[in-house]
Amino acid sequence: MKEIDYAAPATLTEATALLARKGARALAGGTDLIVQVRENRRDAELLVDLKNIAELNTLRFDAKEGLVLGAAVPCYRIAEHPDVRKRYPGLGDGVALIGGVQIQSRASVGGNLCNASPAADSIPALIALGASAVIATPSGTRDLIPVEKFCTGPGRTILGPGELLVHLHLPPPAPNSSSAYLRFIPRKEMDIAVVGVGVALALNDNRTACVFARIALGAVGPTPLLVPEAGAALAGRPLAEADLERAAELAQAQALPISDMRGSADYRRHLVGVLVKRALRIALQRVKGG
Amino acid sequence: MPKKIHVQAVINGQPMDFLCEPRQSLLEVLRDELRLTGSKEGCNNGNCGACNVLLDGRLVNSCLVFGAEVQGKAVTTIEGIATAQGLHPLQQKFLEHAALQCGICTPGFIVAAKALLEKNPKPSEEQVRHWLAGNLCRCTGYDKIIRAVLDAARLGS
Amino acid sequence: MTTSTTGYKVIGTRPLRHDGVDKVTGRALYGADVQMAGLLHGRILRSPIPHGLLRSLDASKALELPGVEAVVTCADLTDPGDRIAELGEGAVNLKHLSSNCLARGKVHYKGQAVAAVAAVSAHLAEEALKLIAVEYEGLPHVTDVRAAMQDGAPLLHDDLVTESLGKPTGKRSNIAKHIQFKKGDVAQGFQQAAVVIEREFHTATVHQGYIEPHNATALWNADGTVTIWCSTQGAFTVRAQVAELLGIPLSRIKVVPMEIGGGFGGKIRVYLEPVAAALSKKTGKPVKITMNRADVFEATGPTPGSYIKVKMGADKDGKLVAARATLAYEAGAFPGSPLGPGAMCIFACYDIPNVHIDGYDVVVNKPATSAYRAPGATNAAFASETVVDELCEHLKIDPLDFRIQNGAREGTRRADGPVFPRIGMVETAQTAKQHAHYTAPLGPNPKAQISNPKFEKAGDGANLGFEISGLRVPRRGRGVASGFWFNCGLKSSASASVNADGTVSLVEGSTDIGGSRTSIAMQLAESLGIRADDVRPAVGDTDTVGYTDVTGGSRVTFATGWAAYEAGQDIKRQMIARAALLWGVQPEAVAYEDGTLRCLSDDKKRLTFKELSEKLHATGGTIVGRASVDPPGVGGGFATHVVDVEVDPETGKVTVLRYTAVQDVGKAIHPSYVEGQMQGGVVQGIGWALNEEYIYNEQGVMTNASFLDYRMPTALDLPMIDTVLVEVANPGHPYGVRGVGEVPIVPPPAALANAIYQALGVRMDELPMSPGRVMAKLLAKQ
Amino acid sequence: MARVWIPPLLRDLTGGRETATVPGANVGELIEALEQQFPGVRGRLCPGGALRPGLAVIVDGQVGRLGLLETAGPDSEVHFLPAIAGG
Repeated sequence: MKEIDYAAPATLTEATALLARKGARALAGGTDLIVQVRENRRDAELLVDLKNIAELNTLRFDAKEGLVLGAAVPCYRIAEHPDVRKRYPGLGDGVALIGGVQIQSRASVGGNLCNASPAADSIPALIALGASAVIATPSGTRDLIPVEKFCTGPGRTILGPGELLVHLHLPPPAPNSSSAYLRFIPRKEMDIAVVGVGVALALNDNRTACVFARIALGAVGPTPLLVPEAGAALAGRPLAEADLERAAELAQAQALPISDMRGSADYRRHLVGVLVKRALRIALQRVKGG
Repeated sequence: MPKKIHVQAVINGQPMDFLCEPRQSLLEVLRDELRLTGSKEGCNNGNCGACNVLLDGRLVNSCLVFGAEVQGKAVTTIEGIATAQGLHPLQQKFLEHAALQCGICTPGFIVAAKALLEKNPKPSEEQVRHWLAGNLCRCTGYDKIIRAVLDAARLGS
Repeated sequence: MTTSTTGYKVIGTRPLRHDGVDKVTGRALYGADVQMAGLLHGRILRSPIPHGLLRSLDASKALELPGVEAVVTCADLTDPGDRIAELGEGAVNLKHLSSNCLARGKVHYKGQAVAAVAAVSAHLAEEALKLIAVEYEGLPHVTDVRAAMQDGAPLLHDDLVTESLGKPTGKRSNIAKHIQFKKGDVAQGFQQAAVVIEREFHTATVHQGYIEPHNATALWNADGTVTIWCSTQGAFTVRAQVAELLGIPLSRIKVVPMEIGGGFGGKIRVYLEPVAAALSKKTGKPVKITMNRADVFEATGPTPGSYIKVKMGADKDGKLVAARATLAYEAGAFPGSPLGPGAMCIFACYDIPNVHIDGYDVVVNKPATSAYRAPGATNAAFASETVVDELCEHLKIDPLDFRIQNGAREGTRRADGPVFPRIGMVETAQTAKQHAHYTAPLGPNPKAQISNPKFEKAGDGANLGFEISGLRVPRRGRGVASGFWFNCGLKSSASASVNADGTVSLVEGSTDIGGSRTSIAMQLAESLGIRADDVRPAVGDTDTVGYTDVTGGSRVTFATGWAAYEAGQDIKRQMIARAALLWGVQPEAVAYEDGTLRCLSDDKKRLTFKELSEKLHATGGTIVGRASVDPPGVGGGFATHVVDVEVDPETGKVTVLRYTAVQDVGKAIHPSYVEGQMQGGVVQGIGWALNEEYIYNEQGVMTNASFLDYRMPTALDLPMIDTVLVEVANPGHPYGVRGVGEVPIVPPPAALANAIYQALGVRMDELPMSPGRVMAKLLAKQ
Repeated sequence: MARVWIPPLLRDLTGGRETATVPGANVGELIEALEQQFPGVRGRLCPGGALRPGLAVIVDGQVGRLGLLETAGPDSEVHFLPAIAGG
């Protein structure tokens, strides 16, 4: 690895100032970044360790405010958080799937988002759940960006020099709603998603029809993709098998898979259909079961 | 020569000071600076678990932590598992069950299993397998490792 | 020689391994743990292209970097010329070996070593690599065995012509060698067949996947002697290879085998050792080189990808009448795939009157392949055992009955000619058939289980189960397959000295890759009638123990164990002489039984081994037993495996539910380590079967050179692996030992393919049977 | 007289003969005797005076350890096969 510098600021102000320097990169859990720098896949001159900043370590739920998820909160805290498991199970699904226990101790959802892998396991669920990214800028302002607009390409985000993801905000869940995230990997652990699917849906009061649904796909495009048509097709429907099939077909149509060592484009498109239906069934069960 | 930074940490219960370059991983610091070579490098990218240590009690891959990041923290390595009173039950059970062949992954497995039993003293086989999925062993097929951990858990009760 | 499987006191027990405490406490020293004053760190510059000429190399900028002490290239190794040397386990072309350590004018695969740097830190050495300017002239490449065999394929070597047992073909080709075996008359044989099945198979390149990357530390001392500390399966073969590559006498080199973190055949050829030595010569300081994981995948020897065509026929009674096979194995960049053993194993489980086998060793632009656990046999068995399963299906014969009927047994003539001695093939099939696993119901497909579907482990929803009707659920199948491996004998040495406290210090020459110190010590203990714990075993370096071949070929417990046994006999003779001296009788009047010496003429005169040990100094000094053996009597190993799988028919993902491995192990010295060999072999076979493969892009670059994307099985991917040890004693060994380490990797891919067929009705003909491939087959069928 | 199995790829020199019974107390002598009957065999089996690299001699089912010096009995069966190296 080439020579680098390391700083561990305690405040956001210091952090944004450091991050404005040339070659500066934010370091949270480091489980992606350290490997990328080591293998010359990302350049860095200065690593700004964000784990000492209190605001980035916040994790709290409030029935009115929703969920505030600090960018540096490690996965295990999120996956084990009772409000996440109960109210945002799709996020819990995705976060729990990021790496093994060792990675869970370090990796953060903020890092997972900023790494901007198309296959990131937390992002489709965040998108489906309508999450927004709260960004600190060097001038001290806060920007709010829907997560589906945060990634701009493989490994690229909208963050500019000196800008920093502070936390993610998830709105309070609607009544009769739930969510799910599934991914397909060849093994049972320790793999990158061949396809990931996050869904969130809400039913009407007597739970006979869908009020709204959001579906997002991972690993089938340059960024995680929101597929609005697939979700929209479920609105007003009873979510019978034929409805799920229709949503799956629409999602497949909007997927932009490529062939690589993790799977062919055809196989990925096939999996989108399978996983959309499975994820919807799980979310549906979660609404009905709880 | 590259710039070094001064880090204070508690290593296996012992307060220690060390100097490291910012680019040096905790694994490199342990092995090359502190001569604690029990933590092994198998992949250097977080996929094999051979370098597992406990960082403030949580299981991590020391190849994915910078030495600089452990300032003020406590690190437990394989060298800190046995005591003057003898082997840890996991170490004893690994021996009794022949849960190692070449032994290169063994330190990582023992550290990981220790973290498991501290969190969940009575894990099921499935829970042991899930917890240890981040540790690769190429010799044993895992069978005897899983049995050793389950047996150590029984012993712990 | 009398060989029995019973009546032992030490053999067959399960003592704790002697090196165990060091290995569970992190104290055991492996190659990368070597530290010494003034140590420099070496790193290797590797070719970014799969095929090309090395036009120029300029290291001047690298040498200017402060902290960089030396750069070496092939010019720093001796030019060995186009020579073939016998280096312990097999013949090696030195020109190829040298080019594989540091390329000589040409690169033949992406990742091939081109130059090396020594610097005061590993990071600095890495930085220096970027400052070495290399000019390549790229050439077209070929990475597939069949493409490489075609006329007009890019040729890897200007001087390579097909060798056909010395018959000159004169034609330049990537086909390095043609081999052939014939028995009977296949054309006539197939005419007697009621059912004939012919299929083609492809298998991907796979890696041994040991967790410890290669490493070597070398010190070229001022007196011209070289010491090398490394991770190797054979210290003596390292010494021989390094001597040839550096052009110095053997006696100037000492190789110290450190503890080794797995090898499985991949740590026999040298990669780093001569380079570290050359860097040490230039700098006058010790130099340590370690590979990273990508280097291990891209630049050490995996086992070949292959193309295999198999045709087998059986008559209406289910008797095999003829078999034909063509095997083409990828040697990688240089000739030398394990084609011979593959071709010799492909039909070895069966008694077939008419056989014709052709084999081709083919160079491609991939790393030079090396041995991997039963080299060549797993590819071959995947093909033949899948065809056997299809024959059984057509004949409506139980696949284990078919193996019992057709299995090779004592007196069966192999396709390659020799006749089998006492072997246990049929016994493994019979035992598998009687095993509870084989008759257990496969179980219904999982019922709709409305357990809490939260945070499901696999994360793909396959096993959640739903009440929704019409949903396809995972399907189950069971498969069986058998396998054969020759095992090896080769040379081993041991010496053992008796200590005054009644213990024995044993020095043996086999690097201990999986508990073999203990299984060797147990054989010495058995021969002396003392406890396993009273033998203190150590692995010697090349200066402290006699020549010993590699830890490979499942030979260590067999051959080095035999050396220990012989050393024990040597000690016994000397102990008897001492007792005779003490008692004033002739040695013939002293009996040695169960660790006690007894005077035949005076029953009151008895000395235990320990009591006599205390008297050695007073009766002429220490006793040292020694032995060097090159034993005949190698016993081949057979295995029959049964596996249950569940396949998600919507994704093609295969889950192994239950696995039982039955194996003829001769006599299990330490049953736990025999079981461990079987379980480990099975799981490597499962990985090979389901997900492991080298994936190349169009640029000839491996795209998955990491543990993340190479996808070896994790603990979560597997059930317990049940083992059944069938003990058909090897009549050729004092304790009936057969090698056990290799054959368990042979059956799994075929067993899994056969189980997948039962689950889904599709025949898999390509490895790995990864979810995408299974799904593609399934979709093609629908 | 030992019975030598002619490797299929050498049968161009033996007119298709699969085996030959030849005199000789060891493998070297057997090859010499073969050479008398089938000129060219020696050069193909042992170029340069030793067994071809990668080739093993099997006498009565056992891998020969002495190369051309491996003894063969009057009723021995001799094969020339690829050498086995394990993993």
